[in-house]
Amino acid sequence: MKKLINEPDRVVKDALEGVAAAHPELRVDVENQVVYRADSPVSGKVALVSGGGAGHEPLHAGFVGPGMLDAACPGEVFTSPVPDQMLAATKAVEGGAGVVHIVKNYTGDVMNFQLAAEMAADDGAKVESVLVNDDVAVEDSLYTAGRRGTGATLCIEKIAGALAERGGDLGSVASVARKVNERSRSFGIALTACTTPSAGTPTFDLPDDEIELGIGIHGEPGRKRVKITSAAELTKIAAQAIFDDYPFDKGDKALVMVNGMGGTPLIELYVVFNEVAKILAERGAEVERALVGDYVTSLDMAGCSITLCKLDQELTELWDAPVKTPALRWGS
Amino acid sequence: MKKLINEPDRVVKDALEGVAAAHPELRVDVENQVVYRADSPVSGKVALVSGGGAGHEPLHAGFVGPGMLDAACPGEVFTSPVPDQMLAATKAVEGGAGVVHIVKNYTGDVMNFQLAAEMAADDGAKVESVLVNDDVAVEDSLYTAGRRGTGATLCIEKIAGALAERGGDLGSVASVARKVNERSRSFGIALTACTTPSAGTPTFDLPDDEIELGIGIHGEPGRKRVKITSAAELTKIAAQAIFDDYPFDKGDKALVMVNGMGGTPLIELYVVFNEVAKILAERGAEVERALVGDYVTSLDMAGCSITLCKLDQELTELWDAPVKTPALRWGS
Amino acid sequence: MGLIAAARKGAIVDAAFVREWIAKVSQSMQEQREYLTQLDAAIGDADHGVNMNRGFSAVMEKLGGVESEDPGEILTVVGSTLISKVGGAAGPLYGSAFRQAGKALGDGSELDPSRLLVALRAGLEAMQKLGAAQVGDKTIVDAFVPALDAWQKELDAGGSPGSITTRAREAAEEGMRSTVPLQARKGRASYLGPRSVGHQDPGATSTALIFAALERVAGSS
Amino acid sequence: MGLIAAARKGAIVDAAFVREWIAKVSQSMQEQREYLTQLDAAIGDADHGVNMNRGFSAVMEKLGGVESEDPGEILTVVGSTLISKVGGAAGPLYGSAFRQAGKALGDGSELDPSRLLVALRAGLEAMQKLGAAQVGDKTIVDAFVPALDAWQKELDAGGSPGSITTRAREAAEEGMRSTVPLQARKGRASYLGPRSVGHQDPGATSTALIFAALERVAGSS
Ligand SMILES: Nc1ncnc2c1ncn2[C@@H]1O[C@H](COP(=O)(O)OP(=O)(O)O)[C@@H](O)[C@H]1O
Ligand SMILES: Nc1ncnc2c1ncn2[C@@H]1O[C@H](COP(=O)(O)OP(=O)(O)O)[C@@H](O)[C@H]1O
Ligand SMILES: [Mg+2]
Ligand SMILES: [Mg+2]
Ligand SMILES: [Mg+2]
Ligand SMILES: [Mg+2]
Repeated sequence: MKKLINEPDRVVKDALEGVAAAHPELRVDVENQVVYRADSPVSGKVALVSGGGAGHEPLHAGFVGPGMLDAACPGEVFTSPVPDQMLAATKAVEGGAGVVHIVKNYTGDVMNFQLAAEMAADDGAKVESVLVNDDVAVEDSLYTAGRRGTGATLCIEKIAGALAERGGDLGSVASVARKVNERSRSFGIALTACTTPSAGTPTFDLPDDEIELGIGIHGEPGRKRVKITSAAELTKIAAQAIFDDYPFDKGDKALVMVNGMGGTPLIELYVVFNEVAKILAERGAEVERALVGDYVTSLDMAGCSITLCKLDQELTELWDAPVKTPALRWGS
Repeated sequence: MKKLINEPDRVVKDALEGVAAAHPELRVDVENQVVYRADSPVSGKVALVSGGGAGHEPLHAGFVGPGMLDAACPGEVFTSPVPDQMLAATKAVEGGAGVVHIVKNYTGDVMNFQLAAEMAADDGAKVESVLVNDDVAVEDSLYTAGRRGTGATLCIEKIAGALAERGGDLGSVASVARKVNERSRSFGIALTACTTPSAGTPTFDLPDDEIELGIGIHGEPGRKRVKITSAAELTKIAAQAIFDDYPFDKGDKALVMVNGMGGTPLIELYVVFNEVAKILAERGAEVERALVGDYVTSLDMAGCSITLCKLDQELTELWDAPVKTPALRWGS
Repeated sequence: MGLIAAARKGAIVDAAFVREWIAKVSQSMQEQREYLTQLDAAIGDADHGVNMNRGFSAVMEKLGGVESEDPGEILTVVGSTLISKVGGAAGPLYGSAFRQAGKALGDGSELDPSRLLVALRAGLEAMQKLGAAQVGDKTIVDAFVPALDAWQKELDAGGSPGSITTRAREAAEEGMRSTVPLQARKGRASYLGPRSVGHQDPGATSTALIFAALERVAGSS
Repeated sequence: MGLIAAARKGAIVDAAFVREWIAKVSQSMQEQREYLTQLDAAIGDADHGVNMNRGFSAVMEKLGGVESEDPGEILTVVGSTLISKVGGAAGPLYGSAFRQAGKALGDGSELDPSRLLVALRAGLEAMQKLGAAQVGDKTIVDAFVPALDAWQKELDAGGSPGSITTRAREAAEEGMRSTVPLQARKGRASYLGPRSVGHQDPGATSTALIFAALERVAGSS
């Protein structure tokens, strides 16, 4: 394993110190692993708290700031944070209008956020939890833990964050978040596994000519292993998996996110974006907004995920609203 | 080789089509491989044109837009563009105030830009060429092609672009660009080689426990091969190489850029940033501005480069000025 | 003092016993860190060993500063420390189990195998309430449930504390092995669908280690 | 019609000859694409073969649409096409060389080895003016210069066009091999410093291929 780190057990804290040094507009509690926007709590504003295992950077800490999250709680690499973190964050950002927890649907995240929400409620905080589960690679059934939360997390944090910044109340912020989740679908492809600092070896073996379809963001293998083929073919497979569950047709306006898993160069992501745009055009749907880059990653995994969110006027306006975070910034 | 592409020979054009589909605020001439800001030529404004081999994305196309470049000319992967591209770009963006060519110091780039500048001059265009050569890993001497242009390119394009946007004339835009170059130094480290689509195999072999110090951005090996060590040690080596040539001491204000080469996850870049911040603090220098992420890349190479630019009030103001490009955006 | 010895003077489990048990668990989580992580790499995200080891190291540190002579209080501290330090799925699950077990013990410095069983049942219940897993879902539960059933059976048969914990450990290991052919329905492994078949569940494995540690304490004297 | 045949009726090099030469160069760049790229991978950026092949394929396409019977005009087209299509260092260097050589030939549909030599010298000069490389810098120049010197020598010795181009090719290959022990002072390879020693220069190698192609045309009839 070759990584730019000191000790595996220090990675998250060292990185958080780096975040603190690079971003004076954030307040970082390195010890408890919570990243706050410096001006929190913002009184009268609904606060957004998210969190999850580290290794998905810039998610979530890179999305803390005006117009998006009030606090992010990174756990150890690929390990959900502990309730103490979310409890501390919830108390610290509570501005009197309540707190929304944005929780990616993983057993660990769900349970740790649940315990935190219970404790916070005991302390009298108003908490609404929003579950993100956009990954169509997992069938949502009795036989799985349900769909995973992946790329849509960014869309939800951005759009709900915008509404909160505009003064939306707890109920409406939570419901616009759920609305984005309902209108978003993702599918991921891995060309390689990734290597966690503590494990030190790739999370799975993948022959030189094979790839994993339907991967998550924790280095877990996907649903199916196939021979590598062209970007056009792979994009067709991903898009079809999305359309089978949630079609985009004539007149539909899509927020298209082609997200790198961490080890894939940007030039390839644009090649994939081009294929997505062609496929949507064939169906008469439009690329209304676009995001191309590494946003919800899986350490050094090579590959990408495609997220399609069906926009309406409300969502488009909130997407376009100003945001000022380390990883997403416009309009300010 | 596993890549998200169609055919190796199509990568650049496919990606450019993706850029066109994702960024309506840009105008893309896919055939001639030139990316323009949609509103160019901006009359009365000094225009900035840069270019170089592809494979360094978001450099340069990702930096086209208000406050930065007017046009970018990507060549084939790791191959300098041809004079025809820069000539076409120069003519198309010329707004009556002259054009600045920002040229990274590589034999190919220099010669192709030179031929283009000569042809443009024959057609009566006022062209000023600015050479970027910030890489301290190369001794600038009779025995080399001179220092390479790497991370400082971004700083130069941002700061000179800001001055041009403010109405600076040809001479002052070119000279602020040269000033940034004189005050910037970079050093790169590779944990792995990269694989070009056309070659299909890594540009060099690197054992599992060794890294390359002083690499460029074209997959060429560095000056020295050593065993991998901690991020703290590696950062010391890189910083020392910079300080030996251009010290940062008490009171100096630095723009610190920790740049990923493409295959290294963001969490590691923040670990490295933390080490740079500590080293500067020890010397009494300050982190005045920070940039952490993949900006001047080398395809899927794992590793990073550190760029330090010594800011003064003029440069800081121009750095903070609004910029609106796909890869760098703030204040608008 | 081991359970056997305790048994002679009325099968008393005391604070020292619980501390010894947890110390042995912590030790074996450290020894099996890589193994558990490798199991998790196959069908999860390669961190279970790291998580368990981080958690129980924190527990040992914490217990060092706890004076209590009350076994129940000690187990409660173990549980809340796991909740606060482990994260992931295993943290809240094991954490709630130990905490609830501790609470169920109530106070009093001594207890016997039957009261300890009642406490562990309460812990299992808390875990299932939180995680909603049933036997056959390829989780911790697949080792935990049979272990307690075997415990009950040997207890009813009048077995010694030593034999009780041996049966429990055997049943836990059998339950652990029984997860190999199963398709996961809970946790990360469930994302793999049929591809989760053929791999042993990491959590069921760590549970077997916990009962093995208990047997070693009970066996010693 | 080959140079030998041409030689018989007064050593005439015509448009057909130049087209044949360039066609053979293009063919060998295609055949040696991987080889040149591998050489460039060792001390450069692994694209020289790709660049040269892309350039000469474009040249062949371009020449297909050029009627001219004027060898000089053809070489000029070759040069400007390379400049427009290759990029990198090799593009402007080879491009300027061929273009200048073409211009130096001036018009007229026929020429002999001595006039061709004068043209190639003009091309070499243009290349050195642009790239400022001297013999020993581990570049194209290390093969180009000795090739023309050998050409001159054999010409003075009254050698036949066939023997002239053979000597030139031999000298180019010798120059190519001579780059192996050199430390690069120009181009990308110079960044490696001492580490560039022990590798054959890709550009010197492609130059040797160009002279080899010339020999094959001159040798045929
Ligand atoms: N709902 C659940 N109920 C009981 N045990 C579970 C449940 N979900 C997961 N587990 C157990 O957790 C183990 C994984 O723990 P760990 O790797 O530490 O957490 P994570 O899966 O979050 O990385 C699995 O092997 C499984 O035994
Ligand atoms: N200044 C120069 N003069 C002559 N030849 C040069 C010079 N610089 C580089 N070269 C030649 O160019 C070759 C590399 O060409 P190529 O790989 O196509 O371009 P690039 O180096 O831009 O990738 C080198 O092997 C060398 O022979
Ligand atoms: Mg985990
Ligand atoms: Mg090149
Ligand atoms: Mg796990
Ligand atoms: Mg090259």
